[in-house]
Order: sequence, then C-alpha cells, then structure tokens
Amino acid sequence: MITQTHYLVLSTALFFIGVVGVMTRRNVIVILLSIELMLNAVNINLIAFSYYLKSEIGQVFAIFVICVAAAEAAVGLGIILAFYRNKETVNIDEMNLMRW
Amino acid sequence: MIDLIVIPLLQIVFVLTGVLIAVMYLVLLERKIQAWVQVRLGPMRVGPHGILQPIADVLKLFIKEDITPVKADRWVFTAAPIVVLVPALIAFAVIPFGSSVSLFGKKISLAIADINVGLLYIVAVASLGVYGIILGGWSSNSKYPLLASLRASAQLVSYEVAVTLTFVSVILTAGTLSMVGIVNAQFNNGVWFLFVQPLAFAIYFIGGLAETNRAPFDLPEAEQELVGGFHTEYSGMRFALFFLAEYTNMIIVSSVATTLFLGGWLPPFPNVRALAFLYYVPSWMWFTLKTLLLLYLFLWIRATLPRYRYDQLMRIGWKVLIPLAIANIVVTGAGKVLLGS
Amino acid sequence: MFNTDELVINMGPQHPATHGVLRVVLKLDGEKVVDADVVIGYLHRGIEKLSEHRDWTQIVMLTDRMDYCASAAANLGYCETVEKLLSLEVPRRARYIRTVLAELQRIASHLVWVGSHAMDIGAVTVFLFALRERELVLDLFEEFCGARLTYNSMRIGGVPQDIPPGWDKRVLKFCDIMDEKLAEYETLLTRNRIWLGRTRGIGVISGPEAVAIGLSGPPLRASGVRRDVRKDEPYAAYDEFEFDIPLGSRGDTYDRYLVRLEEFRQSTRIIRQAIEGLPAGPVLGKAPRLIRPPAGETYHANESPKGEIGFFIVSDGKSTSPYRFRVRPPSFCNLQALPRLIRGHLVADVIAVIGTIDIVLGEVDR
Amino acid sequence: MEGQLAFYVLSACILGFAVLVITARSTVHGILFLVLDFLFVAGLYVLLQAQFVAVIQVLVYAGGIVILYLFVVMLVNLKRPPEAHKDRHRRGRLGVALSLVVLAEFVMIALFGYVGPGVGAEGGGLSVRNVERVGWMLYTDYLVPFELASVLLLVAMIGAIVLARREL
Repeated sequence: MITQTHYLVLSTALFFIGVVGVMTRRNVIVILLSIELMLNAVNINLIAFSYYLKSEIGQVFAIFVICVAAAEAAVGLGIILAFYRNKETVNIDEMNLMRW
Repeated sequence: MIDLIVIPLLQIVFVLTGVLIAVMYLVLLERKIQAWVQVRLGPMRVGPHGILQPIADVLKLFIKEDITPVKADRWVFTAAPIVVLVPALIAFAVIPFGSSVSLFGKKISLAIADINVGLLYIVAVASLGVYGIILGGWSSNSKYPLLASLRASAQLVSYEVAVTLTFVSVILTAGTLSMVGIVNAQFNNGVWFLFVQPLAFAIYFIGGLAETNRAPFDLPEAEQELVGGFHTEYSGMRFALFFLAEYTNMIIVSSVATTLFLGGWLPPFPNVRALAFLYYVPSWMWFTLKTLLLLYLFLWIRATLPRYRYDQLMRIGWKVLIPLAIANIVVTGAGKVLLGS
Repeated sequence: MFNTDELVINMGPQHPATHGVLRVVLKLDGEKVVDADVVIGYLHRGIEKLSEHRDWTQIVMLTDRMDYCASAAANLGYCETVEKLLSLEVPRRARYIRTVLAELQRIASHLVWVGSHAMDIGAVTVFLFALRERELVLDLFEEFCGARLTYNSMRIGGVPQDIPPGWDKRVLKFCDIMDEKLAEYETLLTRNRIWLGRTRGIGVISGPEAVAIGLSGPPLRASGVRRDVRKDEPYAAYDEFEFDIPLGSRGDTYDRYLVRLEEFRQSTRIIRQAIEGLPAGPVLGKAPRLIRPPAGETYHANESPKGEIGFFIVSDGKSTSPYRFRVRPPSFCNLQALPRLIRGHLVADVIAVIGTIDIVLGEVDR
Repeated sequence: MEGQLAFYVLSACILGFAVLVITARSTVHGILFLVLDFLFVAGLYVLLQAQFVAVIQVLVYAGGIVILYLFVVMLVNLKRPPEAHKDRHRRGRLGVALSLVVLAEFVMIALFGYVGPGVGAEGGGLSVRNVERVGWMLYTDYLVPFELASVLLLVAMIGAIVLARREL
C-alpha cells in the first residue's frame, strides 16, 4: 500500500539531492539543474496531495510551478550567457562582482 | 490476461514491424518518385523494378563498418540515434489505424492505446526527438555537425510551436484530445476537419515538412551546405537509425494529419447514405490510402522545390505560421461561441 | 561560436558544393560570413608551362583540359591566337562551324551551371533536367569529333573535318528542343518564391566595382556593363550574325541567373543563323605542316561561357613551341570576386554565390 | 500490487538519476540524466492520475526547458573546466554539511509538525476527464494566477533576450 507518506519521503529525498547539488557544485549550469530537481520534488508533492485529497488543485499549482521553472531557466541561462561572454567561465566562485 | 498482455503485445509487434517495413519501402518509393519526376528510372537492379532494393540497402548498412570518431563522446554518440528513433516509434501507440477488426472471434481495436490525452502525447513524444539531433551533432565533436544540429534543433523547436497551435484549433473543433474521439467527432460532424480547418491543415503540413526536415526545409541535412548535417560523422547502422527516424517521422506526420484532418479511417463523406458502399473497403485501407497520399505530397514537394535559407525558414515559422495559427485559434473559438455549439 | 571570437570553418576542398577542389576558409560570426579566404591550386597541372614544351598543334589538346565543361571555347581561343600570330586566313565555312561549336559549348556549359547552381540551392530536379539536355549536346559533339568531354575539336587553320552528313539538321532539332526545355527550367525556377528568396539581393556587385575586380562574362553583364567579346571584338563568324547581349541591372545572383538563361536563347539564335547560312568550301586553311610562327607576341580573347578567355603567346620564331604561354582564365578572374560577394551574407549564401560565378576548377588552377 | 511495484521502480529511478545529475562530470551528461529523471517523474504523475501534468512535464520540461540548457552548454564551450579549483573538497564538505542541516530541518518538521486531518491513505478517484477538469480550474478559479503566470513568462522572455543580446 503506497500512502501519502511514501510520496513525501520521495520528494524530500529528491529535494535533498537538489540541495546537495546546489551546495557542492561550482558549475552554475549544474546548480540550475539542481534547482530544477528541487522544483520537481515540490511538484511530486503537489501531485501526490492532489491524488490523496481527490482534488485537481494540486495539479493546477504544479502547472504554475512548471511556468516558474521555465521563467527561471530562461533568465538564469541568459545571465549565464552574459556572464560567460565577459569572463569565459561558468564557475560560481568567480561570480563575485555586482557589475563590470 | 490475454486481453491485458497478449493482444497489446501482438498489436505492438504488428505495428512496429509494419512501420519498419513501411519505412523501408517509403525510401524506395521516394527514390522511385524522385526518379520519375526527374525522368529517370530509379533503382532497377535488385529484384524486378528494384523492389528488393530496401533489403539490399539494409543489408549494406548492417555490414558497414561502424565508426566512432576518436574525439567523440562515446556514450552520447551511441545514444543519439536511439534517442531519435524511439520517440518516433512510440508515437504510433496512439494512432488509430482503423476502427476495429475481428480476429478469431475477438474484436481488436486498431489503435494500440486510446488514451484521453492522445494528441498531447504525440506532441510530447515528438518534442523528445530533438534530443537525438542535438546530441548527435554535439557528440560528434566536429564543426559541421554542431552547426547543423544547432540549426536543426532551433528549427524543430520553433515549428513545434506552430504545429502545436494548430492542434489547439482542432481540439477546439473536436472537443476531445483522444485520437479516436477526434475521428468520431469528424463522423458526427459529417465532414472532414480539412474543410472545417483548412488553414490549420496548411499550417500543420508546412510545419510537418519542417519538423521532419524535408524539402524545402531540409536545412539540417543540406548536404550542399553542411555535408550531410548533424549525422555527418555517423556510419553504418547508427546512420541508418537516423535515416529510419526521419522516414518514421514522415509517416507519423502523415498519419496524424490523416487522423486530424482527413477523417482517419473514415471513407469520404462518411454520413452520406448513398455512399455507404464505401464502408465495404476496410477502414485501415482508407487510413493507409490517405496517409500514402500525404506521403506522396511530401515526396512531390521534395522533387520540385529549392531549399529555404535558415533565416527565411525562421521568419516563416515565427512571423507567418505562428501568428496565423493563433489567429486561427481565435477565429475557431469565436465561431464556436457564436454558433453556440 | 556564441562568444566574440569567430568560428573558422573550412569549406572544401572535399565539399559537395564547391564544384571541385575549391577550398574556402570562412570566418563566421554565428551564421554570418565575416571574411572568406579562397585557397586554390589543388588541381594545378602546369598547363601553361607544359605548353612551352609542346608542338603548337599539340597544345590544342591541353586547352581541352582547362575548362573541361567548355573545351571547345578554349580550343577556339587558342587556335585563333595562333592564327593571329601566323596571320593565317581561316575559311569561312570553318569559321561558321567553329561558331556553331562554340555556341553549342556555351549551351552545354550553361546547362551544367544551371543544374549545379539549382542543385546547390536544393532544386535537384533541375540538375537532372539540365543534364538530360546536355547529353544531347554531347551527342552532337561526339558525332562531330568523336569525343564527349575533351573534344580537341579544332585545328590551327580551321576544323579537323567537315560536319558529318545530317549533323546540321540534328543541331537545328536540338535548338528546338532546347528552347522548349528552357521553359521547363523557367517554370521550376524563375518565378519560384523560394528561388527568388535565395537569389535576389545575394552577392550584389555594382558595374564599376565588377569592372575594377576584373569580372567578365555573364557576371559582368548582370551588373549592367555591356561587354561581350563577341560584339566588341568579333572573332570566328560572330560579326555576321544578329544577336543581343542580355544585360542585368541589379547585379545580384538572380540577375546573373536571368542573364545566363537569356544567353541560352541567344545561343540557339546564333546557331540557327549559322547553320542556315552555312557556306560551302574547305574547312581547313593553308596552315604549314610545321608550324613556326614568326617572332612576336600576341593576345587574343574570346567569349567563353564563363567569361573572357584570353591567350597571351610569345613566339621566338625559332622553336616549334611557344616561348611563353599564358592564359587569362575567366573562372580564375571571376573567382577573386567571391570574398567580396559573400561578405556579410549567411553560410548558405556562400553556396549560392559559388554557384553563381560559375567556376571550373580545372581552369582556375590550370 | 502493480501500483506498488511501479512506485518503487519509478522512485528508485528518480532518485538514482537525480544523484547522477549532480555527480556527472560532464554537464551534458548531467542534463541527459535530468531528462531521464523528468521522464520518470512524468511516469509517477501518470500513476497519480495526473495525465495532463505528466504530458506537460514531458512537453515543457523535457522537450523545452532542458533543450534550452543543452543549447547553452553547447554554446558555452568551456576552455577550462569550471570545477578546477585548488581545494576540491573544501566546498564539497561544507556543502554536504549545509545540506544535511536542511535535511534535518525537514525531518524535524515531519516529526514535530502539525499533521492536518483529512489526508486519507486511500487515494485516487480523480475524474477521468482530467484535462477538462484542470483546464476548467485554470480558467475559472485560478484565472488571475494563470494570467499572472503568462505575464511572468513574458517578462522572463524579454529578460532573457535582453540578457543574451550581444550589445545592449
């Protein structure tokens, strides 16, 4: 029997992996990927709640989360490109200037 | 047990072999039709009028040396052709080839799966095919394939928008996302959606040409410009998989167009009593016939037209097709509201 | 490629659309061509030097190997240059036959051009249609001189033999076929939106600039400069025929296409006049058995399908081979416009531009 | 039974590929693992009777957003690997420690948090007409958030174009 708890544990684990990725990697692109993982963890939660609460509201919110993820990816990658063009690196340790 | 596993399995095997054979012969058909347009004979040597040519081709590709460039990313290089082909094949799962047939006293539906998000499923699966192209170009670690794969992916992603938007207007007209449901809606409507949504059909077909990298949008593999495109570094069976995927995609685009706009397995004028005798032709025959017609259109266009340039292609996609598709949705919606149906 | 440094792409010498072993090093900014370097010499056989060690008559065969799509034009140019050195009178019938051969050659060469140019832009069918008609020209040549590509079709002083019986009829018939088939190309290309989109405004060059850069032939005329050796300095029998020189106005790829297409019509017009007015008489002038022109030098140009092909020959009056032999090959001179024509265009246009200047690498590299 | 098996298989794949995403040496490989991960998440959604979101997950996430990542990685052909740093483990240890703090926080919430009523162990029973239901909600109850989301996307699009433009 799969209960809500199973899904919560799964999403927590996925979220944790995302956090580890953000904390340990220096490549900004990988950090963005980890953020996507975290957003997916949230989505799993929402969909699972929608399933167990027998209501589609959770799915609606999952769609909003996907929207946010799209926006985040677009802007984040735009920043990476702009940064890369100036410094030729995507290492987050070197992103230490507010402006140039 | 039989209904749950054996029959779907048989259906899958049947459809897959059918599709692969169809693809093989589509290649022959293309060569023949091109040849006839160009006042040549085409393949004539293998079998009478070259009908065994596909088998010879496959055999040749199988025994050719499989080369992986030294600087290639080995894993991605191997995965790319598979990633291209698999989405193309699994898209067939929701396409209804006919209404149903009776076999050994069992009624078997000619669609492997009739799921309630059928059309979206096709869009979603088709969007995954881009990966193989990007990865194939990138992993070859060579300039021409990289350029070509960037072009190809940009092209696919942009035309996907237009194509998906035409689906919206069809969905609005049909009121369902299920492929079977859409065909049934055309039956109830009395006319094919081609006549209800001519603009959507035109946009879909042009977009389909672009999405399958066919002329006049065959830039990603324009051999005069890029020496063969993203699969330049591929040889042997891996190259064959790319090739297979392209033709499978052509069949997908044609079958989806048949289902959405040409009434799927329905005969022409499905509701006219006087033409009821058309139902004596099996439903899958009608489907095949219509699909072949569209495929012929593909080949005909290839033999006739020159190639667009990259910027022109993008301009057509973004400045012509997408606005038209959006306008079509608005008009369809308005019509739906005004007619009160 | 996204960042500021430019992508350098090596196009050729093994590339399906460079018409041979042309190598173009392209500097790209994204898809835009910033600069182009043309690297030639992959097909260099030393024809000019080789000629200085051959008999005057043997050189005709070498001229075949320069522009192998238009051998007869080079044959004609060379033979007339030597005749000029010798001050040799060529019989009128021979001059007529030479004109017919030169114009047939122009049609054959333009057919190769229209086919490969269209194929580069993606219209494969035109290529096969064009080759189908070229086959007829090759048949005519084969009948006349026995060869289909490297004709060796002229002799110093005339042509080696008279036309075979019935050949003139067949040439006329071919002209009819050609005029008819030309309409097919026109329906496939001339008003085709994609063709227009790919050729209009691509590789534009103004008249004065074209002159400055040394263009000749159809590319020059497409820029609106009225220069055709056939009219300006008539050779063979061109002064006896009526024909027009098609001119372009914008100097882009589309104009060059139109100019060449019109040249097809003018060529059949000239051929018809020549065949109908073919005079009787000998076909070989009184050339000495051992040709040893008096000391001196001369330059003689004629209008090959690609442009102005000129021969500069120095004779020392003693030996049986030229002292100095130098060719002004139209492909070579036209090719130097390539970087100028493609700068600022996209990669795909490079193909169109290479096609439009109509080069044959055998002639560029010699 | 089948549902249980499917859940465990899918979860294992999701977590496994997630680990591969953050450990992959090559960014492109990481992105590919992410795509696979998303496909399995989509499978999980199907299991939870959310077909529409599952398809959107594949279409938008796998077919759109991740392509964007791939594009950028291909454009950013790195001259030196970004991870090259003197002390390779310095940040790694600190990072794992910080992440463990976050995990601990979650566990605390789970242990001491308020568990609301009404979440039954028995799930399912969602409408078969999933797409219609979700669409209906989006266009009625959640119309304003929906429109805001579209504005957000528009802003993001303009922002991305402005950022990625070569000369401002």
